Amino acid sequence: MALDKTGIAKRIAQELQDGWYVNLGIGIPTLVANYIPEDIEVEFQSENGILGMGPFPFEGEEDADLINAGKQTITARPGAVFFDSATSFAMIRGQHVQLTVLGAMEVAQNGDIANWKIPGKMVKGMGGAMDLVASAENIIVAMMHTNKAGESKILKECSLPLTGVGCVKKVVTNLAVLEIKDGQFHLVERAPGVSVEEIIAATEGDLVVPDNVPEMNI
Amino acid sequence: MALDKTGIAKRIAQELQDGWYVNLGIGIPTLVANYIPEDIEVEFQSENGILGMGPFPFEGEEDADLINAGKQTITARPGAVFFDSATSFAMIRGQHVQLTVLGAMEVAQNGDIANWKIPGKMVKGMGGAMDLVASAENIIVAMMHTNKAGESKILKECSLPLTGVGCVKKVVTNLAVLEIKDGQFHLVERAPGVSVEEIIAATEGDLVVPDNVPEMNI
Amino acid sequence: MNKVVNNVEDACKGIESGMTLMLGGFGLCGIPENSIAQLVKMGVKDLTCISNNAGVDDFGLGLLLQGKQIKKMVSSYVGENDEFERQMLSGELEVDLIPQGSLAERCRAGGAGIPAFFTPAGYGTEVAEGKEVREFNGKPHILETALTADFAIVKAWKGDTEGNLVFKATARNFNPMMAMAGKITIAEVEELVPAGELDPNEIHTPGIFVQRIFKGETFEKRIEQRTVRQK
Amino acid sequence: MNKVVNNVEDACKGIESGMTLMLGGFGLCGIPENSIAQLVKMGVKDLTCISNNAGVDDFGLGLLLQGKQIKKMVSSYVGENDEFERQMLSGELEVDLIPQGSLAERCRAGGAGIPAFFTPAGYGTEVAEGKEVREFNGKPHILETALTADFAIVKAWKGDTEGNLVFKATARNFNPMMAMAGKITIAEVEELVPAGELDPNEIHTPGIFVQRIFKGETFEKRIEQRTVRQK
Repeated sequence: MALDKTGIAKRIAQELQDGWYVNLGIGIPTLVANYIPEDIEVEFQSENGILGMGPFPFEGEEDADLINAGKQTITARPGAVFFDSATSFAMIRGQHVQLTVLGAMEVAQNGDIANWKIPGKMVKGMGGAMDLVASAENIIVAMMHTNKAGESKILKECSLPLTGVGCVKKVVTNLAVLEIKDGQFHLVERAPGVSVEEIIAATEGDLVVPDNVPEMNI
Repeated sequence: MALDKTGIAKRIAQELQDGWYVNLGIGIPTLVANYIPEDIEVEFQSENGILGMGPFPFEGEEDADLINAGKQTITARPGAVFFDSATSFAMIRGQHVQLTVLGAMEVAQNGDIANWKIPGKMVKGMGGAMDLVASAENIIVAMMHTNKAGESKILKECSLPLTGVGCVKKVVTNLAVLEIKDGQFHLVERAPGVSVEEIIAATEGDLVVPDNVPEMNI
Repeated sequence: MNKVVNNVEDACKGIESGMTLMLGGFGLCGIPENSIAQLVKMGVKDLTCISNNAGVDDFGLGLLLQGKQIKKMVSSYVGENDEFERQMLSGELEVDLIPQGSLAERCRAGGAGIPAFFTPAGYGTEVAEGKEVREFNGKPHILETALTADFAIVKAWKGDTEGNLVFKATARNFNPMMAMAGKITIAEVEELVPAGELDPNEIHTPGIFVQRIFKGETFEKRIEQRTVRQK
Repeated sequence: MNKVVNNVEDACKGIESGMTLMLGGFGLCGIPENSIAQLVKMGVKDLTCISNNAGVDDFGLGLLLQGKQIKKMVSSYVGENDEFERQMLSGELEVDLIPQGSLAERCRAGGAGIPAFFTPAGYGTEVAEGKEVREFNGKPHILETALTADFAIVKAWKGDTEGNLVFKATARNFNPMMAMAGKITIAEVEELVPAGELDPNEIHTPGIFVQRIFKGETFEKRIEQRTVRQK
């Protein structure tokens, strides 16, 4: 069965490594923080100016001065630190953050990503996404394999305005884990109960399918 | 009689205006801090990372962690602030400092200044001087009119490696106050008891001398 | 030297229609509420506002948008404001969308006398259109230029009479860089103390970057996305 | 996450001859004394040292110069060190003299992923030789590139187990930018506290920039120009 958003977050959490600083985007990526493997320690950076982000506050303990990049009230862990936006993006652009997880509207087989604009329709802006994808060595895209109309978001070429070029190396969807190399998607894992055929049908981009595609272990 | 170093400092102190942030170089410029007119308030910036520099500490109260750019022990005034070197030069380069006073080996009539290197002989380095002269809107050079060999330091062209080009607008020496405009020195004031002829004799660069040259009022 | 002005009216004196303003804050966090209310009162128009976000419909910069006081927004994300989207799609409002890190660095550059710098952010996207591209370490970068403003308006937690500022938690965000980049910088603070009361090691924005400081009358500090967990 | 190493030996592990090091400090103020002593002990040679100054003959980086461990110095001012001047004039030592503000900004750029930027400092001087010149706002600027190092070694007043650092007074100087620009950054601190003890608003260098931290055994903190006034 295809994963739900929580399942996608759980699978991505398996990618975390001990000692990493991690930036989680808005939406599914935010959920990843709930599933950190117990034997490792990671720190979450939010680009509005905190390192060492903790869980949401208890009711009544919200602080308007303490939010994440999604504008949600948060808490700070012991050892946390606050800083300004220039320092925050110095961390990101200077590659001090080991992993960026973010959502996307489209990903192409050359690693291009589009997630900020639908011309004439949605003009919210790119926020920190362009800095994040242009800078990070290690980007995982978390998204649904297809859009609400059932069309593939895993494409030969992006049709929407790009957020970054050639930067995505791994995609985790509700159906599969895909890697991008040599200008193609490579099917690495499938969601529990999802067949290779279903994934092929939902994928518009060129997909390399090995003989044996293991099921995710969630 | 020609001014001594203290006299030069006193004359330069008259140029200070209320509310200015001022960077004083090593040597004569440092002395300027002792002669601030009583009716104005200025703040001293030292490029190693302090704004609101106070007087030297009393004996026994020196703090190795609190020095000025000349590496002298200093104190901090109430309202002082410490910052890193990048922020310090952001203040300087960003023209937030209203006045820079510094020494020189040579000044030329086009505003060029040389004060950091004698090839093959003195190689101390430019420190912050190049940033200061390239950035400041308002630079006063404090120096002796001639060198130890009696040769003019007020020149048609600098012979030593430059610190900055076309940046000096005012020079205060032991003999005179000079302004630089239109590629010439202009004699503005003479030191008490010093004749216009003495100044002309000690000046190698082109010097415009008005009919009436007032004496400095020190 | 004393930078204190009596009130928000005196603080905002000299702000005129057609000017470029920088306004600190991220979402509604750390925005200069009192000064924004004063700008509404003053009725200045045709403003170019450099601010990471555009507020919400009835708070923050949204208030200036409602009054059609803004000609152009320079922001990274404006998704929380329907009136903004309407004015932008209808062409009433000019919008320059900039990657958040580039926006922060461009403000810092403006304050620091760095006229331009190279960054990888936005390469290959429409943000890079018309901009110089150059490779460093095998990676393409684009040239971005500094931003400055006629007035920068920031909000701090504590400030002293010399204009030294301390920010709280993530309300710091864009405020320090914008304070550097304003020709005149106005700081509204929750707490105004005499010079010497703030630890000189702990000041975030040195007073040299601030020309006017005042204690804000009220801070609503509205929360945009109240999110809690159960005990 | 815990960045604490036991001692200076563990902290300096992996530093090898031929490497590029950044060392914090201005004059003898805020220099990593313990680590410098360890570099002497290790006997690593052919180092490229990026540091605003070169110490004095018998302290600071002067100790590495005495042992001829330095191949190249990248500094802004080296006037307090006779051995330095001797080695430089004799050609034994390569020297790259850089305006102090450009040095600070180049280190910050290295840490911040900005590969190059324009600055007015040094235009028309020998510092500008071979560098691109471009006019902005009617004023010529030169293009300066980022600096990075194999190891950055900094000295802080207080630090916590996660590598967060607080500096004291003017001992801050180059330390924060160099901490950003090291592939591996070593921090020696006077006081090492558990995570959570430092106020998160008051940290100068976030721990993300620091890979190893230890409490220095002794800090002589020599004063270069003791200057006092009479009571």
